[in-house]
Amino acid sequence: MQTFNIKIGGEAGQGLVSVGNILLQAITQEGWHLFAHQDYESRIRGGHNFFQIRLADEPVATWEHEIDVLVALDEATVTLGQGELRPGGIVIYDPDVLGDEAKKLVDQPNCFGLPFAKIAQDLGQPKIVANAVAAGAVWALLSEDITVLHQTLEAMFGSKGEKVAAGNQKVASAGFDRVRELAGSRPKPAKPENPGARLLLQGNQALPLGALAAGLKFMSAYPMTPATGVTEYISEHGQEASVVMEQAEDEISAINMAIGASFAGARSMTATSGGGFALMTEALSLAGSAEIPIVVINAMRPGPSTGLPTRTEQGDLRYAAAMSFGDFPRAVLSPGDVEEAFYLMGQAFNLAEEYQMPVVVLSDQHLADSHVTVPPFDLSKVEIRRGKTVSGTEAGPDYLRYKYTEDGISPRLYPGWGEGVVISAGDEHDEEGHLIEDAETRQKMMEKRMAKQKLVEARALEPVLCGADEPDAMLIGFGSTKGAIREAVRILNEGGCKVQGVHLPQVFPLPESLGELLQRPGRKFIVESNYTGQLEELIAARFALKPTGSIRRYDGRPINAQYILDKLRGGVCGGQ
Amino acid sequence: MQTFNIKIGGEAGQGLVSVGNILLQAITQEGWHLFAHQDYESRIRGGHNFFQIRLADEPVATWEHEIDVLVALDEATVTLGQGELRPGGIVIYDPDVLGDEAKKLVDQPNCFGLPFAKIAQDLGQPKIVANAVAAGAVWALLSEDITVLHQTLEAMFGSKGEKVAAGNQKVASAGFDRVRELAGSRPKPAKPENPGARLLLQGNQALPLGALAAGLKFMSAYPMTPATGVTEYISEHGQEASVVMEQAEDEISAINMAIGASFAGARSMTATSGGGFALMTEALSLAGSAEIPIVVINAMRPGPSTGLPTRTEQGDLRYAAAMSFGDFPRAVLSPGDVEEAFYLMGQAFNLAEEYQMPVVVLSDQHLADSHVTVPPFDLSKVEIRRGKTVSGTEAGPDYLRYKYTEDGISPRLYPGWGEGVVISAGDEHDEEGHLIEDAETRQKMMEKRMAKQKLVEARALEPVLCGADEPDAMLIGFGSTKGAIREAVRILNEGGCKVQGVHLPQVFPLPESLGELLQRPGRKFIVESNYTGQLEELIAARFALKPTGSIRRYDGRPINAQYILDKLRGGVCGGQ
Amino acid sequence: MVASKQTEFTLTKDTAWCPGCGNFGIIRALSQALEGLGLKANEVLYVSGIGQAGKLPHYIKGNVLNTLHGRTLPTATGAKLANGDLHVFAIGGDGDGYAEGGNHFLHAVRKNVNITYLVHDNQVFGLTKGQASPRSDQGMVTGTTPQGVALEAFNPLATAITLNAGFVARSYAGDREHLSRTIQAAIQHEGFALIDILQPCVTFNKINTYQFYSSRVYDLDQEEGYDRTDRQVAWARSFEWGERIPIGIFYQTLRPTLADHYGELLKKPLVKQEHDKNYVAGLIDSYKIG
Amino acid sequence: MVASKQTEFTLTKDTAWCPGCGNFGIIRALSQALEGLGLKANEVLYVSGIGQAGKLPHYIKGNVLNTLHGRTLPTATGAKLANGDLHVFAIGGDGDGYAEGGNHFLHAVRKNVNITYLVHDNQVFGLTKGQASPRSDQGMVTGTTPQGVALEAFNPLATAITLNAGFVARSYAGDREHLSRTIQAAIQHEGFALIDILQPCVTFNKINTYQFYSSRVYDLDQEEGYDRTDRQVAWARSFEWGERIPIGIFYQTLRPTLADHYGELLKKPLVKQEHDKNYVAGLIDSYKIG
Ligand SMILES: Cc1ncc(C[n+]2csc(CCOP(=O)(O)OP(=O)(O)O)c2C)c(N)n1
Ligand SMILES: Cc1ncc(C[n+]2csc(CCOP(=O)(O)OP(=O)(O)O)c2C)c(N)n1
Ligand code: SF4
Ligand code: SF4
Ligand SMILES: [Mg+2]
Ligand SMILES: [Mg+2]
Repeated sequence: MQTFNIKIGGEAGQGLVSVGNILLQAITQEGWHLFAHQDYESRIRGGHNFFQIRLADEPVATWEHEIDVLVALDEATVTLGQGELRPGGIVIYDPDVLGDEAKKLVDQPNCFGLPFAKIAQDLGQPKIVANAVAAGAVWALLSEDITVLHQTLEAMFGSKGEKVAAGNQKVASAGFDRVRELAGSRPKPAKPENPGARLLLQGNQALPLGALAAGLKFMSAYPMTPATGVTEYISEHGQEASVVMEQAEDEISAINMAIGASFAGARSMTATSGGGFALMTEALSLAGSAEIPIVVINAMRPGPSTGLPTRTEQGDLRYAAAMSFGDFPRAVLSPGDVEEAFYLMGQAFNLAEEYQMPVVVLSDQHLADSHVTVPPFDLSKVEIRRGKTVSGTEAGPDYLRYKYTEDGISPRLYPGWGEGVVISAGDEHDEEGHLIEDAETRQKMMEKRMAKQKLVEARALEPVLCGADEPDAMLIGFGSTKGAIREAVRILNEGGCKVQGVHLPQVFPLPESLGELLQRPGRKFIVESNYTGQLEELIAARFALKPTGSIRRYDGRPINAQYILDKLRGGVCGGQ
Repeated sequence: MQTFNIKIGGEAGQGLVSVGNILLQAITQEGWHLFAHQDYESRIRGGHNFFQIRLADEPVATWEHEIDVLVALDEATVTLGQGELRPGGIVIYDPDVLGDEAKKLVDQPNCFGLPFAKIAQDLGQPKIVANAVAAGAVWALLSEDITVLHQTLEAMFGSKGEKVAAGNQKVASAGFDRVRELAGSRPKPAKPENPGARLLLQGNQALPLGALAAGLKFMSAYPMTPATGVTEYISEHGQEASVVMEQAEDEISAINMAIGASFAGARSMTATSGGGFALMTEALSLAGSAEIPIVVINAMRPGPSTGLPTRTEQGDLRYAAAMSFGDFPRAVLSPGDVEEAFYLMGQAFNLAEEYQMPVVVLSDQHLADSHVTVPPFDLSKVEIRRGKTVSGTEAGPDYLRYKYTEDGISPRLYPGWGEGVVISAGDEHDEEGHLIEDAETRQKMMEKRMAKQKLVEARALEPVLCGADEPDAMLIGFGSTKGAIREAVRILNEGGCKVQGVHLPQVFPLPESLGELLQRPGRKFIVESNYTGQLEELIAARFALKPTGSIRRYDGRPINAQYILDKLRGGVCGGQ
Repeated sequence: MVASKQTEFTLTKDTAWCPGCGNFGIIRALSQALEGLGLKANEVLYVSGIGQAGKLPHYIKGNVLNTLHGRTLPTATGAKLANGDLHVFAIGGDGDGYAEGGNHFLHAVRKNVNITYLVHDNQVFGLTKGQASPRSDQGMVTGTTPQGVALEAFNPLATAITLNAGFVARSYAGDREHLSRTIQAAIQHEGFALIDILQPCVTFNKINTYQFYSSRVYDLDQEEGYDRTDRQVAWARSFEWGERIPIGIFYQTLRPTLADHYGELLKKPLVKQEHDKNYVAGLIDSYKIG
Repeated sequence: MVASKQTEFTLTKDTAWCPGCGNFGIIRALSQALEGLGLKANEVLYVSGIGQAGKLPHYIKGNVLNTLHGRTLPTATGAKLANGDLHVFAIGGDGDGYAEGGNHFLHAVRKNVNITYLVHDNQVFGLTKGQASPRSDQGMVTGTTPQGVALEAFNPLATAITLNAGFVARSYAGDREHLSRTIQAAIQHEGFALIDILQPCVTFNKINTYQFYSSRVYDLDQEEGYDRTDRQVAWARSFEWGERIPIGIFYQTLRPTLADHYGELLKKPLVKQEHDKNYVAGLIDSYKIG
């Protein structure tokens, strides 16, 4: 695989997301695969942020430390980014924003100064169009031909009028020409032979899209980074997709509204992050007791408490698995990438409705905000299974909401859809749904509910494997480390090791087959973005097995393949 | 050990708690040890409730199924209670409340009818004094002499005026005489030789008393069964004990008020049950990040959701250990009986303040509501350790709230106590307390905080052992199963088995020594009141060990020794 | 079918309430109101909180969602948005609604969803044995306020009026006709309707008894010249609490409901709408490149 | 010592706010108010929520407790009850205070603890990038309300007055003198004091700008005949929001604070009181038998 990395750094509000987005579109259009991630501070203006794009001749799913092109919209990018530059890497900077110290740093043959804003203004364009100058400058290092970039600008800005699009194109050309002038002709990154159609999108688009594909009808939420993207997505498309998305006064209201809607028969969800999730857990217990389906997206960020609101971590796993007080059926899913995010949302709703229980989907900032090119989603693969429901006629006048059944699943009637009435309760209840006090009914009702959990466990989503079949070592992870593990496995295997990657799209309950995998010979390493090894703990709790080693990160930054390899330091095969 | 069991059953509002309390006092005064538990419905009037007293010639800490005296204030007690009667057991019932069916049931030589209300009224007393008739009736089976009962009534009702006390005594005598007449002279239960002074109290008194002994200064809470007793206790004594107890509008407010007070330097706590605890968890994460000591009593009841509000369970263990989102230091304690409840509260505050973190104390309805006689508490054993604090002078003007230290504990200054200012944050922060974004500080601050957890783990409270030293089998439990396990162990060992009981006063983090115990030869049984085996899971998560067998109960009723023995069915030693 | 209509909302005999509790008056009035309007049990949804009040739906026929303490309003809001054909009630105590659920109260009023909110206002936490609620009178001694309640009692009517609720009423559990009439008016009101119901708790509230109320309440609807569309007058009147205590509809005004805001989308109950796969396919296509 | 006094509350240069943000006006006014009263930084405690507003305490000197989104008021209440010697501020945004924290707002007002509550009212959720807050104008288009905000804006002043708050004011980030003066009055008021501060968010709120306010605000304190002790007048005036927008102290009245209710107990700061082991020994003894 050949890759090429572009990092654009600047202050919030300087438009680096805009530069990034232009490039993402154009790069994809030109035929590459790409993975792009973002790093930003919890503020609206200022600070130091970056947007990093990795393009490749094969599908990619993680990022690299080393950079080929550094685009500096601010001084900090120059100061902080230099060390990441690959030998021969190029810096494109705006000389107008650098102080004397930084100017010294860029006094090198591979560094090219382009006063982005000035170039735009000299061409009679507003300052904001400087973004297109930067995009054009980068483009000169990617392609000999600016056509695709021009097309992209037309597509992106055409709706704002011809003049805007033309202005962007003009300044992009200026940036393009200027870099060709300064940097001369250089070899360009390799392209895939036949990339075919790809979707370019991020986790926070794939998740809500997956929900819409799965027939979402109702959402209620309270904004919280990094889940807000999901909420705003459904807000934007709700009206046309026949979905009610109602902003709540707080997360408690959000989940309870969604539970009310779900009880009434609407596929419902909410989305939040750690603190908001905590506020929702009481209602998860209600959903467990009253057997009301509900899907909650918890997009993780580094805790505890407010922590680092715009960074990434996988520190809520233990808490999501414990979920709430008391014992009740539940599942926790953990999509590893954008594609899986789309399809797992459908699975989440099916699980929630088939077992009439809460399902948590663990996302995180890295998955939420990263853009990637993926094969087009196949809607025909999205099956909508609403579980055991009954029509009003089938239910009859004496419908029992919590009828004892062999599998513990009681047929669901929506209130108002039949002659019978639907009585649901968070208090302990009898088959009808009325409150009880006696030990016998309590025990039977607990057993009825928990029978469902056995089924959920039996059909838990299987681990997704890659690499060697009979490995000497295994790298095991969940959620957004999937791509990093996959790449580390590939590199190790290319280096002659026999390593297998194990990604867990479902972390609770864990699939039985994971236990079997873990019992095979070979070293086991658990890779996760948290301090205490929460996945490790869940695995030990279930299978009473401890891994050989642990690879953890908890500084708020995403794990990539290099991070894993560095931590392994050869210990994975051969060596120690 | 010789025991004798009295069960008083009736509707809510009929005064069975009052009969129970009179008897508890008198029985203790007369010199017995006792254990008494309650079973009541989630309603204020009606239903079927009972109050069961077990008296013994040795200290007792659990209840028995079989009953020696059944006192029926309502019909249901006769219908439901008959099966529990020991051969030769006696029923005292009120004929005026029985229907024809029930009357047939009591048409037996061991059943004695006493129209409690009528007797009281005939003696010119108000109906409510009928309770004393019942108490007198029971007393006739316990003692030849009514003096102590009379003294008790005097002590209990003297403050309401001489006439009230005398009235009670008069009707008690009537009940006493009547039963002696009907039942004749019978052997009385054995008494301890030298019982000495004992305290008679329940968990919901020992816990707040322990908090007061430990120097509690501030409490805020929102009522929730079975934690309300703690809250009302502190409300009642707060003013005189120099404690502010402020009722909050909800649990979120309760814990945040307590955190605010703790930050300001006051030893603070709150108390709640499952649902309220869920609402508090977000703030527990804040306490973890901002390093603010806080103690939360979670008095468990059967969940999920509202469940059975007045019954018992240990189903919040997993959730309490997971506690909240993100990784942060914490401890979870689980007092096994009234005496331990008192002393553990002190430990909880010391842990919270020494490690500047949240500590959860898991109580449950069975512990909260059960009365027991215990040796007098020794205040000199209650040490108040407020941890690393600094005076204003020591702190100086440049005080750093989150100073990096070797053990991770930063000296604590109370705001306003010195020239320096105290800056605390739930957002990730630097040593000073100001917000940060960089990976390095984040990592260092995480490591600083989590260094404390290592210490907490290293000094985790040791398991409390009983029974055989080199056992063939072990019964392991936490919280209110302590007495049941202890008694089961005694019975098994008396029967020739070599069994050890292991009670865990601290369930998170678990003490290292538990792992060593579990690695010894012999069978291991984990006893707990929940469906999924939450303690079992925590043990597996920590030590990667699974027990031989599990004894669980989840019908809302407390485990006792007989329940354990029945489930073991000889499997513990010999046999299979 | 008169016979069946009369028994559509018959009550369960066996309740967990204390004899004499004001809740009996409320449930009877509710049953009467529903039968009077000729509703069917399966068209009605009671969303209940936790408390003595929250037990009501278990003693009358209809769909029931027994939720959490304090969470009736968001849950009822979600259910109503999902199926506008249901007549949705939120039912809870004063603790449920004004303590634990205070925030939802503020915002449910603002959202103006077409539901009827019945607050059994016994001025204590009944189920947990009599602690002070936000509605307790100043000075009332309870288990958590041995020195007496320090705070001024919360005024739900004035608060709802301040938030421009469309239907703000008070009624009394001891006056079945008035309560039943008021419930019917609330059901017929398009939008959020609050009825704060004075409910004697014979066990824990020895101040606000039947006797206390019976001599004090008077019907606003019968006050000459009282204009229930005048917000300021309504606000001021809601503070009258002494020798005379007004009951009736304090304030009524019509505002667009939340469903109106959703326009076409909610013209048909959401739950009865088909899933539009084509729209999703189009969205997916919008990300396609190459 | 004039010099030291003047620099007690100097501000940090480097903030995370957007250039031109109304928060700068607020922090300058706060600093001026505190210096004007001659307070010391270590006597002041800022309890902050999460949001752009909640960052304020990190840019000015004093004790800080940065809490959770929406939880400033209970936390500040606890801190003040524990140490009455501290001057306690609760500081947060309109989302923090009126959305997530709505229930605490109701009950903190009722509790009447002696704290000053500053709400940076920019009528949006700033930190999460501009979604609607309870204070957003009807019709405002945001990321969560693409069809425009459906709900009537929440009126914090009217609500506080309804709850009989002792000090209810509005000020404007663009008028430093007015704001500084109002903050001083709030600090000097014995009891809970609310200042809702109109704060332009130059990034996300294109409606309620400096320009919008500067031409509209007028000072109530300078209105002849305005009687800030008349609750009903204050309530009615608080709804004025159009060509003219009043700022100033709308309502002021003295009520016993919560600390007063605790009487002797809180005469001395709780944190400075000794632990009374004898009392506990006596309690233990009360359970002793035999
Ligand atoms: C989250 C939560 N907190 C507390 C409780 C305990 N609880 C149950 S009912 C109740 C108060 C009941 O008062 P109210 O709502 O006025 O109803 P009432 O019983 O008076 O009708 C409380 C505090 C609970 N079930 N859940
Ligand atoms: C429990 C919880 N929910 C949501 C968030 C995300 N969040 C942070 S700030 C904020 C809103 C900010 O609006 P406001 O309080 O008005 O402050 P502003 O930024 O406008 O000053 C939200 C929703 C959070 N941190 N915690
Ligand atoms: S406690 Fe009060 S509210 Fe509850 S049932 Fe009894 S009388 Fe009614
Ligand atoms: S987003 Fe708005 S409120 Fe936040 S700092 Fe910028 S201008 Fe101020
Ligand atoms: Mg009540
Ligand atoms: Mg705001």
